[in-house]
Amino acid sequence: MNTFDLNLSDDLFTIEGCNADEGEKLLRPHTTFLKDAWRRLRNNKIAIAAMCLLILIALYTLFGTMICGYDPTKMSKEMNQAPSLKHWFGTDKLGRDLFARVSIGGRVSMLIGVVGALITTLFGSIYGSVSAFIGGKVDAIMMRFVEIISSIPYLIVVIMLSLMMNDSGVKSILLALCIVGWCQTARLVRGQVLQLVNSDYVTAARTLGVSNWKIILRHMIPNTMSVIIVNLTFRIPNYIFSEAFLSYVGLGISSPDTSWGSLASAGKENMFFHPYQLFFPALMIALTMLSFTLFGDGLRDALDPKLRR
Amino acid sequence: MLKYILKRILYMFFVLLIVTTITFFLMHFIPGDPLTAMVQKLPEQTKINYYAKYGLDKPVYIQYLVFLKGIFTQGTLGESIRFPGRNVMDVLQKYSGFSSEIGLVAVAIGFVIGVILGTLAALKQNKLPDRVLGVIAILGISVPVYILGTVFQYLFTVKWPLFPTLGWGTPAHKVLPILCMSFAPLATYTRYMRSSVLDVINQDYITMAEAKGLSFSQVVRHHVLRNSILPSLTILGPNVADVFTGSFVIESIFSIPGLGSYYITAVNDRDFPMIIGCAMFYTAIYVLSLLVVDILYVIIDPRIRLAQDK
Amino acid sequence: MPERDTLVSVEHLKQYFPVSHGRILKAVDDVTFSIARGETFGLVGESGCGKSTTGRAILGIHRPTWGRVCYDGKDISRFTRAEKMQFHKKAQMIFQDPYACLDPRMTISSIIREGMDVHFSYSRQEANDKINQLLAQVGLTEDYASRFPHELSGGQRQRIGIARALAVEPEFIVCDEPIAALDVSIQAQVINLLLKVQQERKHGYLFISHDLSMVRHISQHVGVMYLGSMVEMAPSEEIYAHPLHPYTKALFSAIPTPDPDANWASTRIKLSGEVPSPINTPPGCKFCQRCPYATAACHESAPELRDMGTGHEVACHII
Amino acid sequence: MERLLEVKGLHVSFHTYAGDIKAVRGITFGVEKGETLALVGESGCGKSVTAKALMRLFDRTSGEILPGSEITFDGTDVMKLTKKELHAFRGAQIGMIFQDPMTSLDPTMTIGRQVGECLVIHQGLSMKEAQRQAIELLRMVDIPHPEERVKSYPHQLSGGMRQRVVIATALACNPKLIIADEPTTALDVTIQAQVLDLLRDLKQRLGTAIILVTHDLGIVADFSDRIQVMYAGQIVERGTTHEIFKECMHPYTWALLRSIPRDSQKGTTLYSLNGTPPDLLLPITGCPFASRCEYCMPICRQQLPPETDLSQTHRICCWLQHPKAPKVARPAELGGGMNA
Repeated sequence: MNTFDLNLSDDLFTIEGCNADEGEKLLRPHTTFLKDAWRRLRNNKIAIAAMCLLILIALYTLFGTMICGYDPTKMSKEMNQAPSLKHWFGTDKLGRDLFARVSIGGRVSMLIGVVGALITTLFGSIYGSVSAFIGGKVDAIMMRFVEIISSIPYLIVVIMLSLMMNDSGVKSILLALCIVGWCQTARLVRGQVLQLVNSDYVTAARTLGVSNWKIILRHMIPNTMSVIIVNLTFRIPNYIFSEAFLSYVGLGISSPDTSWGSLASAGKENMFFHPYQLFFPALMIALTMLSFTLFGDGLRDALDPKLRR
Repeated sequence: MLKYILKRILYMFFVLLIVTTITFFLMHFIPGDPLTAMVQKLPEQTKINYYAKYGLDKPVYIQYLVFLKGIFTQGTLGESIRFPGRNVMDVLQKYSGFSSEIGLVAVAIGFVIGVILGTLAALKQNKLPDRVLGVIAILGISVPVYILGTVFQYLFTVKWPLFPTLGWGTPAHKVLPILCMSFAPLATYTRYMRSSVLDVINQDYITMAEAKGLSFSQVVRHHVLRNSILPSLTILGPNVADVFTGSFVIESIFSIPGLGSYYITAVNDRDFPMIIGCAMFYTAIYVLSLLVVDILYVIIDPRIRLAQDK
Repeated sequence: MPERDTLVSVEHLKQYFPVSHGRILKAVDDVTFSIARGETFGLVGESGCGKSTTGRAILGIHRPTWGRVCYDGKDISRFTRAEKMQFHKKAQMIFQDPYACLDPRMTISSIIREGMDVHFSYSRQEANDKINQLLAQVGLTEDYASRFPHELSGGQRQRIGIARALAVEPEFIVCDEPIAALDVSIQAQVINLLLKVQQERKHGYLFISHDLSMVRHISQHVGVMYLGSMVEMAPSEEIYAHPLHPYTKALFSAIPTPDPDANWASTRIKLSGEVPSPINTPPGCKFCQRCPYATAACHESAPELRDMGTGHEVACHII
Repeated sequence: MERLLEVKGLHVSFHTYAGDIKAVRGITFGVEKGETLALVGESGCGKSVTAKALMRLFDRTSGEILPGSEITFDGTDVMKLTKKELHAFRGAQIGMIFQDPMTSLDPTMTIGRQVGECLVIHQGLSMKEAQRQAIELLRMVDIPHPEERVKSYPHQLSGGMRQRVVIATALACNPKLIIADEPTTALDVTIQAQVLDLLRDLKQRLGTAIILVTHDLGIVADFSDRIQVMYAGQIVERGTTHEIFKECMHPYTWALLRSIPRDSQKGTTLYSLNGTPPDLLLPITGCPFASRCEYCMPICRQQLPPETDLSQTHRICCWLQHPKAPKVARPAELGGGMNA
């Protein structure tokens, strides 16, 4: 069925051939890796909302006292007042303004969360990459050690350690949390580094004669960075939770410092009569953990090279 | 298979020993000791006799040897200093039953429901149920268990008196505490199960099963569930520890005579034998659950089972 | 073969890997061969025969369990630091998987520069010119320099891998299955590029592949490996014209010929059974269970490589 | 011969956030009973998508068979099957073999149960009875001592063995058509030859039609009766095996055949088709191969060439067949000769 349209003009049929690089022209727009990840993070609405919430909470903890003008430690006669225009979050049993107290409490909790996560992630990453990079017996021993430590219930040890410090200041709580918290990160980073050590582009760098240090700086760190950052965002809420738990059990921050956990535990006593004393610190803890988890999810999807189209 | 289990049990005792050693030595570095809280006023001489009675005056490692001898010979963990005459082992036996009951039931409920909800969320990906379950899961992780406890207590015992506020005994007492404690594991498993089901469902053998003519529910039952449950099993062990730490607080909120509240009071009173006893109990439960998870893993995944026999 | 100017010589190379329960995986089991300067040596065999492990042992990526590798007559494991640096400049490698051989987080130009910065001290401008020249040589335009690997196709990435190796002006390149992961038309592009570059720079190749027709096209000398041992070695025309070892015959007859009239199925030598596991291999010739001509001798002692005259070596008792 | 499968105007596109990837752009073909049809083309040409579309395996993926596509198999209209009918159809009427034997078997299930599963669902056998039949199936695909193999797990078998198990699974319910999606690409040369022999032998014995999807022209040469060459989602040339190998007229088919090294070309530069296949995200005007074709004419870039017949079975989509187009000789190494 040669159904050709015969009245096509002749010049349409002069062979031109094709130039080689026309086929080679790059079709996709040029994006660097970070720009690509940021673009994907940006159009993930939930992650951006979580990030804004986080920034809001951070601002609140830093400037909360200035906004409401109350001194968090100044006692006053207006004890146990419900939230009102005067005291937005109400007052506690000593008449101190709760809005200010939750704000400075937030500072402590966020500090412990962020610093704790940073220290353990840093130490865990170094431990994991060293163990993977050396390999062989050393790697087996280091991993055996991690296995034993991580088979001890995490909070039992934290309770023991915080008892040992006994002055239950921010520093001692942090130390207690960090001594045990790095095992999970170490295992994660070790797996990632092991994959890299055997990858082709690291072997290629070795055959090119690139020194070990340069390989670590140029290849290892950038490629494990995304795993470390995502893990970091999931560790922070974990620490805030642990600190709050310790304070709730009476081992955490003791006065004059305060944290969301100790505020919540103070609010627990007369929870039936003044529920707001417990509600606001609990709300802050939940919101912070919520936003960190959501932001962590968004970050993981954005940085995951597999999802890149 | 048996050889593998024996090896794991030996490993379990090894870990238990290490924990008790660490706890024991940690205890003795804590400034202050049980007597300061209690006996400021007593004359000097009674203090010395008191120390001698509990062997606290001897150097630490000797106390440790005495302690070990106590465990292996008479199977006692020494006497509680805070409440003289009360043997740690009796306390453990009597009260650990309650703690482990609500703890393990909470984990079981959390795991089973979490697996089901996670699979549902994955199969209805990005549709309404997936979104709703996603929110519940996030809330489950974010809201700390003790806050949940107080809120539930307020709602379901004071506002709508469905359950008794405090105490223990009737099954009705158990509902609220178990509900609170199972909410966090439920959330964790929903998220884990959802991501592992999403991985498994894109595998070639699932497309192969569909090409064989299996209906979607058959594909899920025969192939998806078994393969996607494996990763969730691995976090069952550590999750048990998290749930039990939650029980400390829940027991104090609902005043359940479990080991948790005992443990907290012992810690505050620096009651060494009691603290060590409780710590050992919780570590035993935790390491036992790790063992159970390993055995389940070997049963479900033939690759590991056969690797052991070879 | 003294008359050939040997560049790389592998002597009794053994590469054993411990496997669980104390058993040993004999990936490479007593392999000896040599590659002349500027020559392409084809190494063929099915998966699991140890050809990739041999290639990596030559570059010193693994430390051999036994035997040695000599480059320019000197044992590479006894190189001094300076000699090691020189070796890293002279001997390079091209990889099989185009999606894993380039660092996803580095731009194309920094990938190519990495080798140059180690061995040469070019100024920024000199380096950029060199990079553009290399890109042109592998058939890519200059605007690829600022791109990332994930923006390129498989064939383009493989060409960047080649440019990276050429950047340090090597004498010898190990190509580990460079075309296995590519489409037919793209394979031809990469092979033509390798041939063109070889004519220009006169460097040698160890071309590892299971694609027998492509190996025939590119190599002057071919070695056939089975389960870690070299079973036959000869100049390329000689071995393809009349293979001697039963396994080589079966292997060559299994190549599907793209010609419907050749009724390939009937003339093929049908091999029964499967490749046995390389873990604690039985004594004697490794091919004896599947060899149609196996005799008692084959089951007892492993045959040595014997020269049949015209440089055609075979490891078989019955030939 | 009696027509088994009829496909008319098949369009399949994948909805991604970056837009719609039009993987298959309107193809029409048919398969006779007991015939072997080969779909040949490079990666991304839509041959696997076509194979999966025949069984509507896109429910869970982002793929969609656009309305207007017609697939009729042995009288039943596949597009109109309800979910339940579709499940009864798959596996019983059409069996499928996948590319990578390492991942197409469930790692936690014994071989016997996986092979027998099909029998349990379609023929209502008890699992015990199905396992017994599975042993016969495994023997049919030359697996040594099948009685033990039935109880073993996939990770205990080699690649070749596993592919035989996959073939046994596909043949379990004695389907009329087997779709083999690159069945031997992941296998070594000698194992590949064994598996092809097995498929050829089963084809004769059971009389099942086979659709072989592959990129390797060598395999297709003496295995298939008819060949269809695909490029960018369309069939550019189709004909009997002899016509495609000896009398092909489409420049892309020439390029594929010339890329295979022949003994005579030792050491010379191989013919290589430069450029990369078009991005299926973007709409394609004119002939998709225009950007890489040596004989490209202005008309090729403007309009899609209609399909013309070179013989009863040999058809081609190329403007070179237009009476006004210059006569182009087939490349020397393919045996020269002018177009009809």
